[in-house]
Amino acid sequence: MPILAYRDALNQAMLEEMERDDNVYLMGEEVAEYNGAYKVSQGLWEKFGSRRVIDTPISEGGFSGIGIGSAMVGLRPIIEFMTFSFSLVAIDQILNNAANMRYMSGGQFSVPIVFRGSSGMAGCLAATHSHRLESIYAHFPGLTVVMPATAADAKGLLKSAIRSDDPVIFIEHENLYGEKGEVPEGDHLTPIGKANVVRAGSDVTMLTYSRSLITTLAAAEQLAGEGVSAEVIDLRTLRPLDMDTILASVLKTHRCVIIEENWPYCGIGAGVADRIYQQVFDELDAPIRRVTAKDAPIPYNRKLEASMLPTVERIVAKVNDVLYRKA
Amino acid sequence: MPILAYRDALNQAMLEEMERDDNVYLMGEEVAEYNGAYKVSQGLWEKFGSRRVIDTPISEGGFSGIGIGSAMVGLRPIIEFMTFSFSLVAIDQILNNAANMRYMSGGQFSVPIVFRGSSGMAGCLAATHSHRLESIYAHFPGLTVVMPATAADAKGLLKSAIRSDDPVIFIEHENLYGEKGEVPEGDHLTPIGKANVVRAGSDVTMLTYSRSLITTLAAAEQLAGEGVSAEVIDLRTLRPLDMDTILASVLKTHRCVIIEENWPYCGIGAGVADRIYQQVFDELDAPIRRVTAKDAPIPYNRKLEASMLPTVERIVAKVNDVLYRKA
Amino acid sequence: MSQVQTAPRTIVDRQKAVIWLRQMHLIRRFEERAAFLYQNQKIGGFCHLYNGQEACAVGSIGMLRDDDYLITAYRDHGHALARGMDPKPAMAELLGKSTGCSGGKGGSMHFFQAERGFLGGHAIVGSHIPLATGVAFANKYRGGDQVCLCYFGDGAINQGSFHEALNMAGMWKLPAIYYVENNMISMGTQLERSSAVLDLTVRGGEPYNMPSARVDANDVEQVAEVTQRAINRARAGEGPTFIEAITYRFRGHSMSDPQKYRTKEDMDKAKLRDPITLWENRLLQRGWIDESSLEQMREEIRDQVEAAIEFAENSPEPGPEDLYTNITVAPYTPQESD
Amino acid sequence: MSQVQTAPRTIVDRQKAVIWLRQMHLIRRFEERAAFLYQNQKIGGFCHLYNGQEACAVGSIGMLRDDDYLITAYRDHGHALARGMDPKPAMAELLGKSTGCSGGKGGSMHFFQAERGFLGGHAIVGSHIPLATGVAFANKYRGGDQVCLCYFGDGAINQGSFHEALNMAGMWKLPAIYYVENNMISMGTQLERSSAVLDLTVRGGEPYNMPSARVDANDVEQVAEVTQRAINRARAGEGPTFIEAITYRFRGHSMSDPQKYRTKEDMDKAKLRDPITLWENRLLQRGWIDESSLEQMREEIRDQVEAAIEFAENSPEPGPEDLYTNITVAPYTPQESD
Ligand SMILES: Cc1ncc(C[n+]2csc(CCOP(=O)(O)OP(=O)(O)O)c2C)c(N)n1
Ligand SMILES: Cc1ncc(C[n+]2csc(CCOP(=O)(O)OP(=O)(O)O)c2C)c(N)n1
Ligand SMILES: [Mg+2]
Ligand SMILES: [Mg+2]
Repeated sequence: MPILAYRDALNQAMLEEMERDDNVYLMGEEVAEYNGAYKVSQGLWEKFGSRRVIDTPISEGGFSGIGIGSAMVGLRPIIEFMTFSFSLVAIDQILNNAANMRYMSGGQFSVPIVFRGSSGMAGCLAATHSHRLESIYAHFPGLTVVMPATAADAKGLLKSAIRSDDPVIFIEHENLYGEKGEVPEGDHLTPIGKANVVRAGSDVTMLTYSRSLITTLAAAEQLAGEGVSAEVIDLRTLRPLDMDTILASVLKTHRCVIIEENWPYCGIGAGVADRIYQQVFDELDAPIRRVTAKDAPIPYNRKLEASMLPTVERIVAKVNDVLYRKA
Repeated sequence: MPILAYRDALNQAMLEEMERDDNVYLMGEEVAEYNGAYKVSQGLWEKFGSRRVIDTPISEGGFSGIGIGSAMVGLRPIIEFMTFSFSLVAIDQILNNAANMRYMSGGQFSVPIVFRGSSGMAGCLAATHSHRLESIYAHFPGLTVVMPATAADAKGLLKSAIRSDDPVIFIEHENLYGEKGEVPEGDHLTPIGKANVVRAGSDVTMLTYSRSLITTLAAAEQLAGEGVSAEVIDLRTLRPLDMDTILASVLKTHRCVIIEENWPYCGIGAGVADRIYQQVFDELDAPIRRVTAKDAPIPYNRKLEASMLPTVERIVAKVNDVLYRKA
Repeated sequence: MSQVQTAPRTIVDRQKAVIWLRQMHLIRRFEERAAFLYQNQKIGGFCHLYNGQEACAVGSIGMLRDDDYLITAYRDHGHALARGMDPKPAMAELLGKSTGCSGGKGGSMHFFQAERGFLGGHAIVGSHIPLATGVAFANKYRGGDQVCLCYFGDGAINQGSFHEALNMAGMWKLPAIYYVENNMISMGTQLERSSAVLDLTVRGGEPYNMPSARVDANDVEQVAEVTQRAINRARAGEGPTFIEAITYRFRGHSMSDPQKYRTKEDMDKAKLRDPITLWENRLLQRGWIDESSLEQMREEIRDQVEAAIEFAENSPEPGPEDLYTNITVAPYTPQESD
Repeated sequence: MSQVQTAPRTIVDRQKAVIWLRQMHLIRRFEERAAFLYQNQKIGGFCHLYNGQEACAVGSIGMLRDDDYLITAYRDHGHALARGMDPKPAMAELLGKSTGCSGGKGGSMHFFQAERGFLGGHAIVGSHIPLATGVAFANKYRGGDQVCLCYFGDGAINQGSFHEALNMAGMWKLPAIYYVENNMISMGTQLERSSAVLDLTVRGGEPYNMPSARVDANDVEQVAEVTQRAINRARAGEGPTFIEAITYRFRGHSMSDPQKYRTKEDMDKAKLRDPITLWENRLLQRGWIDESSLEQMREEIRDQVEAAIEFAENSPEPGPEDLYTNITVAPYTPQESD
């Protein structure tokens, strides 16, 4: 199988879907002539031209709405946010117009649109440029929220998102763009709403997504060396959540740790933990522990920023905790 | 003690604080000459004039930013959103400029501002006009999130919010504006960050806030008739959460139900439950149950809307559940 | 800004002229009855009447082709009916019935009718202006010559979305027509307290490199004429137009507005230029209609509206299971645990 | 739009003129060294250089009083230094040190200096334009005559926040000066691909009922002159002014920009009008400076910047406990459970 960077896998997904369906177009800041701020759209403008790969002014609210309007009449836009931090100026369009449209119109108008872009703490970008908004979007019925962690899923999930008839929030991670992995050629479609058991194990369930998968796998590896068998699940889709896969694992291990870069309070991990407790509280031998970003705005200083993030050490400590195990 | 409507208690709080401090001003749509869309600012324009009670164009992002800028140089604005649903077009200002400013400036600029207004499902307002955004705002460090349920707290918390040196998200409920209660005169300050044990009990802890307090108390009353002693806690401040009061109650009852109008996934109840589990998992004799809005956009039809809301029946069912009790 | 001051020419034939009068009467009557039902609490939420502004919708939508699009704000009954929506599903929507034009889920502020290219009433001020721009974008993308008409109030000009959308429309020459229905007030705020300038074509035209026009929207024919010019431009690929329609609303902002901000005298004066009366008189003068056919028209409309009410009253409410339908196209799983 | 085309009069005296030259050189040198440190990974994140635009900040801020305010976007080093920020805390901020002007928490895009009324660099495009308007609002509210200078790029005009804020400023006659530093590009997008009109005063002045001016911002004196007029207006209570400053950035958008969107020839041509050289030559012509004092100035600045680097390098990083400081004024409780 070809080895591709996450960035190139995304690019391939867009390229293939745009070749397949003339209704698919890409719009955003610097996506065309500049080939994308992070080069995710490299070559697409050259190939498809200005009709289908469209540079916009810095008007996220405006062009998100343009995307939604065009989707109401049958186009299938991919709207790139240079980073999802900038989606905050467009969030009314996403939450009211994309998420509610089908419901409010009694099913007459659907909004097949993908909002995609990078996100997260990517190295000294400070408070305004490091937002992780997945729990915000996942809160709202009407939206689908997808966060690929690997190059293969980047391609497979983006293709599925573009083919989805519903609005999809597709959140990439700036620090994953360069990560490489095997990516199936051609019509590789990763299903939306399905988590992935990345590493099987029997002692503890580790739930994670996006960049944290890498750190979680490293922690699982270290734990394996210490005789702990950790099952690592990449959630991939945050709304709707794949409760079947999650519960099957928790029923096996009876212990769970959730690892994410999201803030703790009302974050994804809180939402996921609640749903696990609701269903299998009696099966849990320990509270569900979480490794999250620290509850502070994101600082510029590199060391402080690093201290916000999940680390192998923090993850292992929580696993030890749920196993009532001394390190 | 005088009996006042929640609306008038809010009015009194603003009146008193504006009399006390010339830096306090009120700005928003229809707050002045119209006396407020919901009459919360009744009489203030007549009393304080156009310098201090300011009607704006329909530019929530713009006037939120104006408020924040003025607060950076020492004014103490109260910014009214006609409803918090409309704060979505201003949310970048709130999350980036209000919440992050002190941090990003290394403590040089603080933002003493109150964003206030009604919220929630208020009767056939449908999907765009019924947002409940408390869990969204509570997710972000830097903000304080307050939601009064009673007239006394409406006054006491709003006065505290106005005196706070930090940005406060002060969320009222349209259906509470007419609710009456005893309201202390003069300098009545309800502390931010303190929950209120509204009804003491020993069998189960019921956590709630805003309008749901009324339904929860009715459920507690019914349960009392059935021999169940429920402790009802009004959270009042959602960020920072009063964990001391919450944990003291849960350690007594060992059972907990959370009642809210928020959507379930990554909502306030999920955030609160997670924090309880983190601290006292072993003390819980049952999973924490939740009564929330249903996970759907808000429908116009009155009956469908009513079916979204916590009811005595839904609450009692959950209490029975945590008590392993047959109704 | 090119002001339309020429004496109105007859840009419609007799048949269409009468249809327009009928539409205006239908809108007026429909809403008078809706107001009554609102007062009797059969209709809930916010309900914004179009009373007084009928000529805007009728004269402009009257120039559209069947395959064109339109979109508006929450004051949307008039646009829906002018586009030919049957008053039955319209009334049923107000009553929250499953036979409503939005299945009872949208209500007064959120009417939709896909089959007529009616892209909805939208209740967040200004938020639909980018949507209109997107529809125009799609028209151009596909190489068609359909246009998209977009209505909004003078208050909506103050939302950033207006500005962002018009800039892109102007730059990309999209086939959109932006129609500010300037009734000189947003809720209780007079125009001079919401806008730095009073001539709105200064804000909507030149800055976005699009021609603009100002029209007396009590005159349905003037509305039609200026709209036709804009449509021609749009179809020819010459880009968008900004139209300021000067109008007046005869009722409060919404049903719950006591209107303390204006006097009965102002209102009475405005009503002297009621667009329906003006049009009626003109048609009488032209001999295109007479008193008896007028009486008959009014009667038919009364019956039509009563039939709509009856239909709405007798229609079923959505069932509890409808709470979860039409959220997504894909099968929907609520993210809850009950 | 009143274009300033008159031959620049000397609106500054010799002393101030030399200070301005020194400031421009300081900004240039500071950033050249910062670029070097960035390449050596001592500086992280996004770093946007002001190289080529120095006369905008220096000529305009040079006309402010000590008690006035200013605010800008992420390309903020020049404004901070022109306002008199010591290069030491500026450089320390770039290195993320606790002695930095934002305690190491803000970084290049988020410089602040409260004591000089420098309300920050702001990294969400357009988001600080309402803040500036609020500061002007506060000045008026208090009855003072301070003004607030607000800088942003040509790309920022396309954010709704610009439009909303200017409308209120124009309507309420707030003492703000809106300064678009039009370097004809936003990141890689040329002005003609982001704006429906190329004369930005058409978008920023008349629609909001404020006078506007366009100025060649390679000429520090012209900048000063037009700014002075705007300041006078604002202090007199006559309201805001919109200034379009035509400028050019000599470096990429940020440090990571390969600038494929323009040619070396364009750049070389632009550099012929380097604002520092222009000013230097004018001062030489006027006999206000000579080659030897110029050489001395450059040397002093080199030393000053090296001292700043040394200070920054030797300064401590914030400690782990600083993660939770300065989040709120009230004692802060993290909402987590570790
Ligand atoms: C973003 C937003 N802010 C506020 C409101 C509340 N609101 C609804 S209509 C309205 C006035 C709108 O006036 P205008 O645009 O002139 O339209 P008109 O009502 O006159 O038709 C306001 C303030 C809203 N729906 N959305
Ligand atoms: C809302 C938002 N969208 C996008 C960005 C990313 N971004 C940062 S600067 C920039 C270009 C701004 O250009 P301009 O306003 O002309 O200023 P200049 O960089 O030329 O000084 C972009 C797109 C951002 N920071 N904020
Ligand atoms: Mg109006
Ligand atoms: Mg620029």
